[in-house]
Amino acid sequence: MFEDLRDLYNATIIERGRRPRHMRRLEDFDATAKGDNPMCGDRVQVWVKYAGDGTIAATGFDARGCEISKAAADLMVEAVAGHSATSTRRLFAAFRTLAQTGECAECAEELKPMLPLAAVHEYPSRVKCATLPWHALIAALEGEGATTSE
Amino acid sequence: MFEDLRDLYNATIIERGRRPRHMRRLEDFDATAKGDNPMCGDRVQVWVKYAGDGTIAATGFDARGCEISKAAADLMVEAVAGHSATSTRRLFAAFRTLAQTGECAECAEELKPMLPLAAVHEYPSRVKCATLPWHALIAALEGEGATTSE
Amino acid sequence: MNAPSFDARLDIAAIRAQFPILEQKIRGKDLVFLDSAASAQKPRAVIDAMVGAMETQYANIHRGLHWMSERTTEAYEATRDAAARLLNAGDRHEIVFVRNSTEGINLVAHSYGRGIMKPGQAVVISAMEHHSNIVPWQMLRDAHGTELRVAPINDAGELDMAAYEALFADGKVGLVAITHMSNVLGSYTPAERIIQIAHAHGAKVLLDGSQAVVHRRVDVRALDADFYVFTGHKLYGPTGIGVLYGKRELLEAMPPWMGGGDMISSVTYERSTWARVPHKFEAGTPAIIEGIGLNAAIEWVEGIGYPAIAAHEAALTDHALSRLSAIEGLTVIGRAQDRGGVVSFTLDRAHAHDIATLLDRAGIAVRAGHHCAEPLMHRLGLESTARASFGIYTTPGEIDVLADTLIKVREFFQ
Amino acid sequence: MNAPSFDARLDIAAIRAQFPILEQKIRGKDLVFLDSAASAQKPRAVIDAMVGAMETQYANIHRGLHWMSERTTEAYEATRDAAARLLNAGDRHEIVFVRNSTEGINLVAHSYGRGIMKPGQAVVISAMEHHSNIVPWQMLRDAHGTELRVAPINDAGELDMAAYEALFADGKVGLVAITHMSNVLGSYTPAERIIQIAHAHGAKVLLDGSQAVVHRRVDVRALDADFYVFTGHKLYGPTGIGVLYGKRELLEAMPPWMGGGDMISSVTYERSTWARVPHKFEAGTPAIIEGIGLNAAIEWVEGIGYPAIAAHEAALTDHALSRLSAIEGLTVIGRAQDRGGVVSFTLDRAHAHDIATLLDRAGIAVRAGHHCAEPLMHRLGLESTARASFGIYTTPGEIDVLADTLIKVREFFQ
Ligand SMILES: Cc1ncc(COP(=O)(O)O)c(C=O)c1O
Ligand SMILES: Cc1ncc(COP(=O)(O)O)c(C=O)c1O
Repeated sequence: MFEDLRDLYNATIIERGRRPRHMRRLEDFDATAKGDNPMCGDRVQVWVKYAGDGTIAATGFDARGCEISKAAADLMVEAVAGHSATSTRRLFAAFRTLAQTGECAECAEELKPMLPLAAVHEYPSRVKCATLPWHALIAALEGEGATTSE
Repeated sequence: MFEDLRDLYNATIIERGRRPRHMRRLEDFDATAKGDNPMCGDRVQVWVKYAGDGTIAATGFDARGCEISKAAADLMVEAVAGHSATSTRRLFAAFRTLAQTGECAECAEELKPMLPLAAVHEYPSRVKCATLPWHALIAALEGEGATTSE
Repeated sequence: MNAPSFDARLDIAAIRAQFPILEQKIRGKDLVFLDSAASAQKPRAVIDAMVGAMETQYANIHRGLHWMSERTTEAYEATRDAAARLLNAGDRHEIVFVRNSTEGINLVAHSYGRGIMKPGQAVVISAMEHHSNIVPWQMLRDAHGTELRVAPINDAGELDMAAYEALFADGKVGLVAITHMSNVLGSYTPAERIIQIAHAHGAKVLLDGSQAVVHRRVDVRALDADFYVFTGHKLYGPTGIGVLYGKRELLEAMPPWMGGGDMISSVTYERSTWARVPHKFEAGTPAIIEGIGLNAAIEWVEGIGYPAIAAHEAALTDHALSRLSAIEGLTVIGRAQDRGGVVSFTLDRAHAHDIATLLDRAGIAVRAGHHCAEPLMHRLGLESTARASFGIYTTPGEIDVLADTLIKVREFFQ
Repeated sequence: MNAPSFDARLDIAAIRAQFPILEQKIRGKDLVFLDSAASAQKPRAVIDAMVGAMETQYANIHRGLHWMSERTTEAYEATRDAAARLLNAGDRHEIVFVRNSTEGINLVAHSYGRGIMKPGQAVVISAMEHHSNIVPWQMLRDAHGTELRVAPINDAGELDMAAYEALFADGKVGLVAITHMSNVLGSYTPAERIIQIAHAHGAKVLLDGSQAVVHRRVDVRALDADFYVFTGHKLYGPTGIGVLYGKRELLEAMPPWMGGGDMISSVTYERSTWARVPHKFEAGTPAIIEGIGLNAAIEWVEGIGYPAIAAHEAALTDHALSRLSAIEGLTVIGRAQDRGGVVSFTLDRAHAHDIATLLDRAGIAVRAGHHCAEPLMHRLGLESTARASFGIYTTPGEIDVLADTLIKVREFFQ
């Protein structure tokens, strides 16, 4: 009955949503921020450790929310490894476009693993589930303690 | 064009509204109260002097408002002369019925001079113009300083 | 599965025919609207009343001396009588129009809270309040130095009456603000006892009737409630209009909250004086068209009658509880004895949002999340639930569709 | 009598046909509705938008994951874009939905006034404010220790700019709250200069655009206004919905006012955190259907266009001024150079209420009284005036009916 929903709930999302690989608090971190989606109660916290050159060495997260937000957070961690704050922001912009439109024009290599989230654009109220961890990550990089995705 | 309005704006109302006989502040008074109609800005103040037996010896008023409210105040002064607080309240009840319905069943002698105000019941938003001075009078008798007819 | 006994007095098909929206298809499927606790659909009578007001007699009210204004004032003020009748208030002046329940509670928190309560006094809420009945009291606490106390609930989702009563021991409680029916658990609270206990300790009581008034006859005089709020849009009425009932002597003692047109008796720069209650609390042009729509909603509900409504919804709820409980991996949240037409649940291996998205694809509208009751979720040890809620127009067949579809949702996430 | 030059761009007959109410008869006479400044009539487009929302897509918004809720959220939030466009705000987050202008002003008086202003600072209003822009500042004064200063007007009914500027001399003024157009005199205020002067002295400015936005294009960025309020029902929209524009950095710095659902980011009993602007200021279920109606009203006004509206109303006003001034014993109140479609007047030997009652018998709706501006009446040495006010649908012929009837009113009271 829900076969068309496999678009959204594909194998990657289900796997990453249920058994995220990076869902852990970093003991040793340089920045952290929380993100709230006040409309539905999703919440995520992100921890970041920088390398000597200021790029992201490691990211961990804790999430309370649906499969989509957990999967998005988990894939994000891998995508941003080694990136500077600036290029992370650029990745987020591209990811947001992907989540909102399903398009990833001239898709950066790092974003390709995110393509399983493309179908979320057909579910407008779920787009924020996918972008919430990114909002929290950006808030951490900018030294803000908390953010919301309303 | 307005001939049917002579019901309301009859000779008595026009005369009493324009040249009220009792529109004056009592220099020597026992009680006073103001009445406001907040919806339209009408305002009246009433002064009362009691006789030795507690009945109303004299009443004066000052009014800011339309012909109807002035005429009603002016006629009221005559109607309540010699009355106790209780019988004044009774007169007001009867007058209110007159203003709201046009009826004055078993009409008290003192109220008959008020009959020219009967047509006000056809103009619902004007009923308060006619009752405002009475509200102020009752407030004065009860020792309240101010009232409103909303 | 129990055979539900649906009330023969209610002709649901005829009722449904009065709701134009129920004919809509969602993605080609019949709409199964199980989100009435968030906001109910509007019957034709309400829509027509609003349209009629705009097409045949509209003008601003209270200050107009012309025909349109007089007619509109009458129609709007008739709603005050209707609301007084609905709640069995003794006096139409005890009905204050507000935007929604939230504004009604904020009005009391500002005007009664800051105006009458003293710093050091306490406000009691319960562990199952909507944010609208938590945050205003927090803000009062932080601005005015009152204390905020929370009456706990038991695991069934019922108020713990012994613990509630114990909160009064030190004599500091000035006000109790408690829901009359939980929007998450469906539990009714024992309003009469709550009020008796509070009054015995000298405290006033505000009941949040946002949910209760939709399902059950409310009698503020029998309850001896000091304040009662409800919101029009959940009672099949328009958005933008709600009601605060307050005992007259309380409303009269309270300072006004918002200033402006319509709430004054006279204005000079030095000093203004206030209009009588309820106008003292109604600043500016009110929600006129919505007020007129609310009157139609109240008359419509009265026309059906609370006994029939309550019986229908009780049968629906029993049916839902029995069908949903039979689904493997599904947990119904809240097992109160006395409950209204709201059922929250969780499902193994599927987050509430994901459930809602799948149900939506099948044309079924439910709510998912914390339902504006985060502290309650915390108490329950949950992040979120899915919630199905019922209106007069809900049918047992729709509940069967829900249950059958939930079984498929569960398979999908297997 | 001048020959009015009516704008050929406006097909008034076609516009009138869009207002169902204009077909009504009052006591057998054609309705001549000259009370639009109190509240405007609603075009079919607005009525249809509200009905459409209730019949085809209604649900509570912002928190729903289902189709109806998503559609309704989109439609409601589109109004924020429309309001931002109407006012030329830079950012849709600067648009806060309120019930009406009165609530918008109260919000600023509470949140900016008590939250940001310091006791001892002053608020400047003008001598021609509506009660809604007086009383909240009085209440702020009395609760918070700010001062209230009144900028005088000249006998033509224009703001006295030298006296206004002098109010800033001691550096205490923190906020100016002034009408953009008087609802009694029709005068526009020179908003740009008002704001420049205030800003030069470090004060913020709130403009009460309740009347102005109906008649003239408003550009909050060109004006550099800090706050701007208007009310939907005067802009041909529904009751129950209005707009507060605030510069983003101000809104962000301001504490919330009402607490409840939708305005929070997270809630625990100890502490809640707030949603981003504008949601921080929008507690509880909003006026959803009314918001959707307001969007239709804004689009409808934009469709006609402010140049055509302003030209039509200017011609109507010139015509009215010339016809009314020619009536013996009639005095037009207010002679501002720059004015909108509102004309107040008095008549020898006839009180304004009596005028209104007679006009009403002839099917003509005007307002009479103090127009919620008692201090202005006092300044003018008047008790009350009668007021005719014009909308897009008003015709020169209706003004002729008014003038001809006023001559008869005068004879009646001779
Ligand atoms: C200049 C002005 N300000 C404020 C208001 C108040 O508007 P509302 O009653 O819609 O809040 C009005 C209209 O009544 C007005 O004309
Ligand atoms: C129990 C309860 N209280 C308060 C509210 C708030 O109602 P509103 O958003 O209409 O103010 C709701 C509904 O959202 C509710 O269910």
